[in-house]
Amino acid sequence: MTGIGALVARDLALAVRRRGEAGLTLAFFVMAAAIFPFGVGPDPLLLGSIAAGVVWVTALLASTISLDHLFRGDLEDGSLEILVLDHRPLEGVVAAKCLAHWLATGLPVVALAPLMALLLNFDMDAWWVLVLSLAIGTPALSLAGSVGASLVLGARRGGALTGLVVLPLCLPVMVFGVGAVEAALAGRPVLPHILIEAAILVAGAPLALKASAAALRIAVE
Amino acid sequence: MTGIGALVARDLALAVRRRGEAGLTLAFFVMAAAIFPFGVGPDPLLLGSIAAGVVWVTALLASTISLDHLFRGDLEDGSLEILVLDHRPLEGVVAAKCLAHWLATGLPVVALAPLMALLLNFDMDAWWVLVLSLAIGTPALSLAGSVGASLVLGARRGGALTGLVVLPLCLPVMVFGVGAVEAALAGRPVLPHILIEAAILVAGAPLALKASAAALRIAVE
Amino acid sequence: MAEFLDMGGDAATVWPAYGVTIAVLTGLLVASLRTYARRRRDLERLERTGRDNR
Amino acid sequence: MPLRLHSLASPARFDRFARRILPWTWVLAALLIPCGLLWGLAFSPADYQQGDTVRVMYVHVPSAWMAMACYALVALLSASFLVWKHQLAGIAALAAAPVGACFTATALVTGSLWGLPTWGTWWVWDARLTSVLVLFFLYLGYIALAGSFDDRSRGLRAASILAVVGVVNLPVIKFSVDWWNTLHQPASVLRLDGPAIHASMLWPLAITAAGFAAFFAALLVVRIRSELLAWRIEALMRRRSAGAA
Amino acid sequence: MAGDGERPHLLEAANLACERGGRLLFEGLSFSLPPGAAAVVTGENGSGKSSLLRIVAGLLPATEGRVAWRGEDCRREPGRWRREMVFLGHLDAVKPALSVRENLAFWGARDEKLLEEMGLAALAGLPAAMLSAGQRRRLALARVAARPGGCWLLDEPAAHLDETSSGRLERMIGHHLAQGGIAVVAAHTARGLGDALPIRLGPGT
Amino acid sequence: MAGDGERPHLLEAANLACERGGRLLFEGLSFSLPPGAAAVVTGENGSGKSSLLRIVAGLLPATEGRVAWRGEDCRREPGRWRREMVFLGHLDAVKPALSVRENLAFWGARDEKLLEEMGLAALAGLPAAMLSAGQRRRLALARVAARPGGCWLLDEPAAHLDETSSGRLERMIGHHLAQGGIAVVAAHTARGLGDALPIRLGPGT
Ligand code: HEM
Ligand SMILES: Nc1ncnc2c1ncn2[C@@H]1O[C@H](COP(=O)(O)OP(=O)(O)OP(=O)(O)O)[C@@H](O)[C@H]1O
Ligand SMILES: Nc1ncnc2c1ncn2[C@@H]1O[C@H](COP(=O)(O)OP(=O)(O)OP(=O)(O)O)[C@@H](O)[C@H]1O
Ligand SMILES: [Mg+2]
Ligand SMILES: [Mg+2]
Repeated sequence: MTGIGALVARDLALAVRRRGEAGLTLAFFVMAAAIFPFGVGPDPLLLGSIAAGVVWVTALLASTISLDHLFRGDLEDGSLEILVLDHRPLEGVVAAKCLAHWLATGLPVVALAPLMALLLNFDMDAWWVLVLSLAIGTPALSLAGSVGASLVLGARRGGALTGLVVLPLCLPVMVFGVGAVEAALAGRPVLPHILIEAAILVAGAPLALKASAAALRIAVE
Repeated sequence: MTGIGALVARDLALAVRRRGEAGLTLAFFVMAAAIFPFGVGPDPLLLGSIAAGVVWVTALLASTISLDHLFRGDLEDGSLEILVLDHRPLEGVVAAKCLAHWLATGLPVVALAPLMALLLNFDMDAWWVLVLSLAIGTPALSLAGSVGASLVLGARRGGALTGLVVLPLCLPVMVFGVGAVEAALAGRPVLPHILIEAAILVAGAPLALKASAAALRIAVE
Repeated sequence: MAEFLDMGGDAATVWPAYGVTIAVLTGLLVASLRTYARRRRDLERLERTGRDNR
Repeated sequence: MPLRLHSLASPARFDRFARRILPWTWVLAALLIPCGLLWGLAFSPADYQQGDTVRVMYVHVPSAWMAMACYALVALLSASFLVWKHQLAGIAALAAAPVGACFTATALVTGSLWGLPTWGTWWVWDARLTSVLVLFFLYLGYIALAGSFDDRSRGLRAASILAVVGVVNLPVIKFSVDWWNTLHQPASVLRLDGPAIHASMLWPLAITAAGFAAFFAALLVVRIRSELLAWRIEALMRRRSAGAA
Repeated sequence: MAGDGERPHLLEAANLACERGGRLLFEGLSFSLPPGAAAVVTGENGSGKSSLLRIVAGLLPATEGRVAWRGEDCRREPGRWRREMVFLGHLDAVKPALSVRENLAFWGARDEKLLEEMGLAALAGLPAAMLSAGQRRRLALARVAARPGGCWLLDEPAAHLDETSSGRLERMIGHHLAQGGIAVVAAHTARGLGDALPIRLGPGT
Repeated sequence: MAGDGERPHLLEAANLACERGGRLLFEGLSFSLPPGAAAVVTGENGSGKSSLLRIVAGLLPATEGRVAWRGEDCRREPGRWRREMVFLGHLDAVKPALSVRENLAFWGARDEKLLEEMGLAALAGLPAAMLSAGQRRRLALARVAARPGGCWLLDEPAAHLDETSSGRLERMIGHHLAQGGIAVVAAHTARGLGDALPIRLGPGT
């Protein structure tokens, strides 16, 4: 397992080069946040009550946007073949990619969440729950996304197909993430939701990595 | 200008050829919209009040998710060089690409908007405003997207700027689009918003085409 | 009989529900059987014409 | 593993098995479905609250069960295809998915129809309803993915992975009524402590459900055969056109 | 630059210079080609063969000098200039999702004879994603073959080709030249283009 | 399959068959290589050279037959098997956003000597997007050169290379073989690999 660290470091170095992705995610996030208050109107109560949902949904959609990048560059420049043939497990490569994807799409969302919450007039006592639920949930979104991205890699085309494949996989995480925030707002215990969310992440991660790796092997055939 | 028709036809053929793509895109929209209730809860009133935002954000998502494809494939397989060298103006090529992009991502949203509005309990008296605002706004999103997509190609090191370029281009369109719907719901006159939206599209289109074409020329150098 | 058809005033709910279900399932059945028959014909034709060149 | 032509050319054991059970399943389906539906339509009691609309239950609930059971089966078959490389399992999953999608569609439509008189609207974004919708999309995604590869066997493998991973949604559907305050009915038949509805309703329900299951089995066999033919035809055509070179 | 006797020169490059990445690849490069003539550009890796072709094609602005086609500066009259100019770079410009036949149609080449000439007839219905490297290169060449008579700019056209297909390439260029077209070909050997004007570029990296 | 006299064979391929797109590319193909030996795979376009290399690498499942490295089936022991296996396909696996030096580091090759051997020292700091076709191929070769001694699978390694660099490639392979490595090289000519085991594949398309 000694090589995995090097693997992660390498993918991160590459990701840092691609700050554009983070820019796009942020832009999408900001735009979505700017658009919602319109429909709901200035009513702070109403706005606050949907804030968590809006932030979560936006995080989910933002992470889907850059999924098509995740492996396609590697496939097209031939790197994927080499990565598949690496003596270190392919799952490690996938994990590194997911981490890079999370850093570009998940982390900015987590970091921006308090600000969004403030803008959307969210009950500020519960903001840490929102941040916590996002911090646990967004890595899971990246993992689910990597499954979808790798599955459509060998297909004739991505785009809508990626979205169609990925969104159902993301649903459970989001459900419990939002659940935690809602529990906090209603004064109910938050822990059960957070624990389930964490459990999904922990149990789902190996599955997602395995599935992605298998899909990548199919893609390079 | 006789060749431009052929150009458009060709790009459309490439886009349409992928059978089932349209159906897939429609399914993707409903799926994306179905995510929202999980986030903000099932309250029909609440959903109705954010319906316009949901539809618009979904439109934005659909348009951005396939933006990276718009020219990157052409750049990497070498087609872009050939397109730049075509005797017909490059702006025509860009227009054809944008049209194809819009047909694949914008048109389905416009077509589906009434159904989504119905499902999301939107005030049905205003549905035509929603459709109209989308019909004018989504082409603008495609055009703005093409500027962003072509700019990243030229930027050597990934370009942190795409998102920041696309953001100011898209935001006004979305703001006036949603604004029109809001005005309709509040019984205020719709026309000013729609007119401004249309003005952005009409004034922006040639600008966007020129900018994209210039960026593409730089990208193939 | 009319009473039965009326379904206690809920005819508009009950009959379409049964109708849709039966329609979808028979549709699927017919489609599956027809594809099956078509493919059998195709394969037979393919095997009759031309030998296998390998 | 690329699909070997000869391994498909004579899935003899499947054929023998199919020949044996097919007549039975057709007969069962032809008997049970009309019987259950007629019972439900004409001879079961109307509900004291819902009146005659309750009769929708006899199509809605079996459809919903089949929708979920079918997905579970698709996932199971896909898993065994991936793990043991059992080609037939993968093809069976591919054959079963459209049937499951149809059951999901009928569950959605009948549920919507039922919703109008009982909830006053034919659609709410309640967790149960939405998660069934998501199940429908999962089926669509599986079918679309399998069909969008140039090479059938690669498409099948990719789609199988999706089917297995997509299982995470089944618990969400099943327990959505418990996790959220939904409009939708909580489980009253499939409960740990036994069914909680009256026998006069349980019987037609059970008979229709059994009939649906038999119908599904029969249809599945036909569709698997058909799918096998499609693979052989394609392989033959490929070889023909390549041989012509 | 004047013509070669009575035949007017179609392509004239005068005093070209190219600087890339801070390195001067070539300067003072002039050549001109009458109808039916070919030039073969050789040189080490990084000597600027591709850069020269891209300058002639108008993809890359020259650091200095000008290129004229039928006596007109290429920068001034892009429309007329480009109609007769066919460029084939290192990349094949092949769409993997389209079949071989559809790929040709995509570039406006619908003639079935092209497929035969390039030995692609048996592969016509195959998605281009399934082609081998040499088959894909042949598909790219078929696109070029569809537009004979103008100015062909071919960058290592024989890359990945086997003997048979190299022969096809030679015939294809010969046919083009016979129709009065001109060709500028970048290659590592001048083989098969014996009587072409040799352009040797400076040291590479 | 037994060894060649006393030297045990490192790579053994037995009875390989490959069917792609409905066409049987080859069948009953067996060969084995002792340490220090090379094989050169030739054949027309579409004859299956790349497919064979991908099968040996473990990227593509063979339709039939098996490949063993140091006596172990490659499918069973992927970890050990792969550590010594180096694959270079038609694509260069070069990241355009990284510099030449960073590209090598990306694949775990940090030795500055590699840059020199492949004539890349002057280009080390350049973004790989700025490389010419041959320079990019050299970068890909430098990645391979960083791991001598195992099994090299090279698909047209000399594509786009000039004379000087072809010489570098030959030296590099010679050095590798001298260290007891083995190499399977797909190429259109057996040039520079005179005493390698020739594997000639059937007709192409
Ligand atoms: C589109 C709308 C609907 C959908 C998607 C839907 C979906 C489902 C599903 C998936 C089940 C199986 C649950 C399980 O086995 O645990 C189910 C069962 C059931 N549904 Fe619906 N349903 C809908 C509307 C309705 C309506 C309007 C009613 C009536 C008020 C209703 C009454 C029932 C009943 C009584 C059951 C049986 C529960 C049990 O005994 O386990 N459903 N539905
Ligand atoms: N986009 C670019 N930006 C800056 N410099 C470049 C760019 N592309 C190429 N160069 C540099 O220009 C020089 C010439 O490149 P060019 O591609 O013309 O070489 P070439 O003669 O075609 O070589 P090869 O035989 O390898 O194809 C190289 O040294 C390369 O580093
Ligand atoms: N992904 C694929 N799916 C189906 N068939 C393929 C695929 N890739 C290649 N083929 C087919 O397999 C045959 C052999 O391809 P391969 O790439 O092995 O040839 P090659 O000998 O390397 O040719 P070249 O000299 O052109 O590189 C070709 O006829 C090709 O059409
Ligand atoms: Mg070059
Ligand atoms: Mg090859």
